[in-house]
Amino acid sequence: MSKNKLISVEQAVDYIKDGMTVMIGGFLGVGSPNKIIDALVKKGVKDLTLIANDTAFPEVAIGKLIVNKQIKKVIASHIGTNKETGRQMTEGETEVELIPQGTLAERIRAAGAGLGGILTPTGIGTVVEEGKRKIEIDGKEYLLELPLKADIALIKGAKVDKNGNVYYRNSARNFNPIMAMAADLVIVEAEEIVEIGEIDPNEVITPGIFVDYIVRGDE
Amino acid sequence: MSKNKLISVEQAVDYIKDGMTVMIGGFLGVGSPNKIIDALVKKGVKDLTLIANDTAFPEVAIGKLIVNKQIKKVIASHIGTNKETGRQMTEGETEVELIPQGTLAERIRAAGAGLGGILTPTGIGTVVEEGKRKIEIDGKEYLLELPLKADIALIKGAKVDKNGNVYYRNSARNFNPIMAMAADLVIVEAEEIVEIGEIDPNEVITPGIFVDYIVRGDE
Amino acid sequence: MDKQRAREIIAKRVAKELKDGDVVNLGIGLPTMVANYIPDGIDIILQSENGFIGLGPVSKSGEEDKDLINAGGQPVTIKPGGAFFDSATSFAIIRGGHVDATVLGALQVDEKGNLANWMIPGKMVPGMGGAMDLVVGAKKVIIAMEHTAKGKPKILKECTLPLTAAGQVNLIITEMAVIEVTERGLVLKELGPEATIEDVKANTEADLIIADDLKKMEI
Amino acid sequence: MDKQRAREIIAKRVAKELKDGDVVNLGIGLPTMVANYIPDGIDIILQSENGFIGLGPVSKSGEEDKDLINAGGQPVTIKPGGAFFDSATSFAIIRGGHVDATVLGALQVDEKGNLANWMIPGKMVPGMGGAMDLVVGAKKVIIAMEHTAKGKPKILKECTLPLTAAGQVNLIITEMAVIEVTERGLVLKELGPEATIEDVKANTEADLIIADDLKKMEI
Repeated sequence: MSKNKLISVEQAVDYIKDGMTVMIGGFLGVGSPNKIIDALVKKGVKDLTLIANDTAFPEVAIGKLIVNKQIKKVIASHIGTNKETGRQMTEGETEVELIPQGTLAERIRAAGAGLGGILTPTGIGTVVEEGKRKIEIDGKEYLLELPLKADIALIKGAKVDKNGNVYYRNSARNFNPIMAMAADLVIVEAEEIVEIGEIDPNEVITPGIFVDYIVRGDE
Repeated sequence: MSKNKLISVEQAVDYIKDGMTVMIGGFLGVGSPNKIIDALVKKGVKDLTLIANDTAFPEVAIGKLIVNKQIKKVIASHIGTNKETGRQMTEGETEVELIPQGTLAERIRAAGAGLGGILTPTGIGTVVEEGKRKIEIDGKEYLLELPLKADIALIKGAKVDKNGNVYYRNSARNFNPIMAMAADLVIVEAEEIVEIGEIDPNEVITPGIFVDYIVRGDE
Repeated sequence: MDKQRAREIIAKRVAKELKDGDVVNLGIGLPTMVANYIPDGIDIILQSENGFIGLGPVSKSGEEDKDLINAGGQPVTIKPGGAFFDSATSFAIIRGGHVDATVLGALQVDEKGNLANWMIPGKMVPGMGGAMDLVVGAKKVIIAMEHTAKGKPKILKECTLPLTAAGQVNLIITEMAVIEVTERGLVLKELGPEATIEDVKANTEADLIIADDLKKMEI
Repeated sequence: MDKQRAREIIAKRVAKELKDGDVVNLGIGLPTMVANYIPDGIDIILQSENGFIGLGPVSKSGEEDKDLINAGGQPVTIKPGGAFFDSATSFAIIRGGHVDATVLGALQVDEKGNLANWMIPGKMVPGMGGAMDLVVGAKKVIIAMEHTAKGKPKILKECTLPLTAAGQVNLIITEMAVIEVTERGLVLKELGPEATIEDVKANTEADLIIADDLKKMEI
């Protein structure tokens, strides 16, 4: 517990290279690491594969990366709130892979949890089946869905201690805790940074062992 | 949120019938619902299938159900601390199915999460493989492990509000939260019962929607 | 019938399907209106798939919480006794059968209980979000929609748009009818306040079985 | 060599394998002793599979917390900056590759890195507990054991007891030797303070490759 995890937003963005696969927490912008995203936009890192629940709105959070054409491929459950994502998809500029939200969450969790995959009933009888193995158990069909990993996860916490333990607030939690387990490098943007011991070990949501670096957020 | 979930320990035990499958939280007795277990021992409900991490010690928690010969089958990861379980297994009195602890946890979670199964690398190349489907993904073998459900889950919380929201303390959490999701009926023994609103919604570990009944514990 | 009046009839009628203590997920749009018509004495618990139960009304202007939105992105409140969780847990709740009912809109629904509500190829591809998991996982799937779209039937012999899920719909509620999906086919159970059997048949492509106890909708 | 002295040598040598910031899971018994010999300036984070990170020393008499034990059932403490979680998360951490090293005892270990440490058919069947997951999931698997049992080799050409896992062991540390498991076979890297190559060979059934840079163990 000796490493100093605190870095600047510029240092954080230096870890993100062209072509990497990046998970970003948030749901329609709530719970996204906006300061890091803004720095990414400023730096113009490109050809990223983005894994996120949605692409927010054109002027909000993850949406800005879309508008700025930094994303080569989007893996998400929903893009309907950001018309630019749809336009880029339709015109063949950006590849979009749509995944049911529960399957997206479970695939990310599977990667973090060392599972080879999970069987879900979701998507059976729909286009989501395409290209996937179906496995029958007790007469019921399931889709075999594979783990989804990233090079980097960018997450956002309300309160983060210097050990990297994260406490989320309200619905800003969403995909952040599972993404924190499924990437090679994890950077958390902290609304508030506190001393070790200030978050009760019973109330830690993401244990500090998952967090490599902490960036001080704006709020 | 209108139902009164508070019942007596006698009422709780009335839900548990001979031959049922019962999950009980706890790890070597820590985090087990002792008051309910004691009432079960007193009532002598029998032929139960028990799903638990371990069988504790002969005089402690779940161990008492073993000593009192109320269990037909044990599904656990470890029975070494309770010699009576081993004796009953060896002499053919009680069936014992041993499951790796992580697989046990994941199978219980899968049942609660509506998954048809999960793929784990744990147990490959061991006796745990026997009778299970192996699935290869990217050249690596995994065992397909199926969900594990129960008729009743008996869990223990440190603080429970009248809605059934549960807050666990320290390592007493263990299997309780996942068992609360994997049974048809869930009864929580509460060390402390508090009013609705006294547990911060961010600090609830088991949401009240999973809890059918609350029993006041002894501490 | 005026659109607003039609939507009100639908929302009111759906509200009567919900039982005290039910955990319910309401889709965006018309389904969200259902919360306004829950009868006195009935308490339902709303689940919000972005990560909480105990969803309360939309926030008053000036009282918005930046960390608290519903799945449609509106600033909302949480009721006392609610709980927050991450997206994996949220969909464990949904897929695991812990949601008693979900109310969703539809583009098309058919005789087999197939539902299409997430895309129109070449036109609208917003993504399925949580809909596929909700329809597969909820114990009861209620479709709440206007009976026709631009005068054309939406209740078909067979959906032509890409499915959200196969064979999962239980009940269809429109301003003209309450229709149950059964193994025998679609059963017309109730007529809307201004509808006759002939009206419903004329506006429905699918075959309808008229219930022996066909009633007028009570709203 | 006296048993106590042997165990101390092993624990001290294992301690030197651990790097600053490593997340480590120590098995019951001898492996637990390793925590007493971590070199100054090295901070390791101990994971306890019953549900926390930041495992601290055993509790002082009279200061035991009924809700806080290690996986062996001893009352223990948690260090500031630690965090509690449930059993599914605990094994997600283990199986997901988030534990840098695990130190475990063995009944037998062989040339292929196979490990047997959980049962002796007909004699000892305590259950595998978390061992199978730990051995499969930890990035580095270190076996810490006395070189022989009652004078008989434990490092074999091929394990005869039921395996805990196949091909997962990386390093074997005994009072006589440090042996690395490689694709070429077992490589003798270091000799214990009182051992010669001949001693080690005489007490090892498996073939040993002598490292070019064979060293004396520094403890």
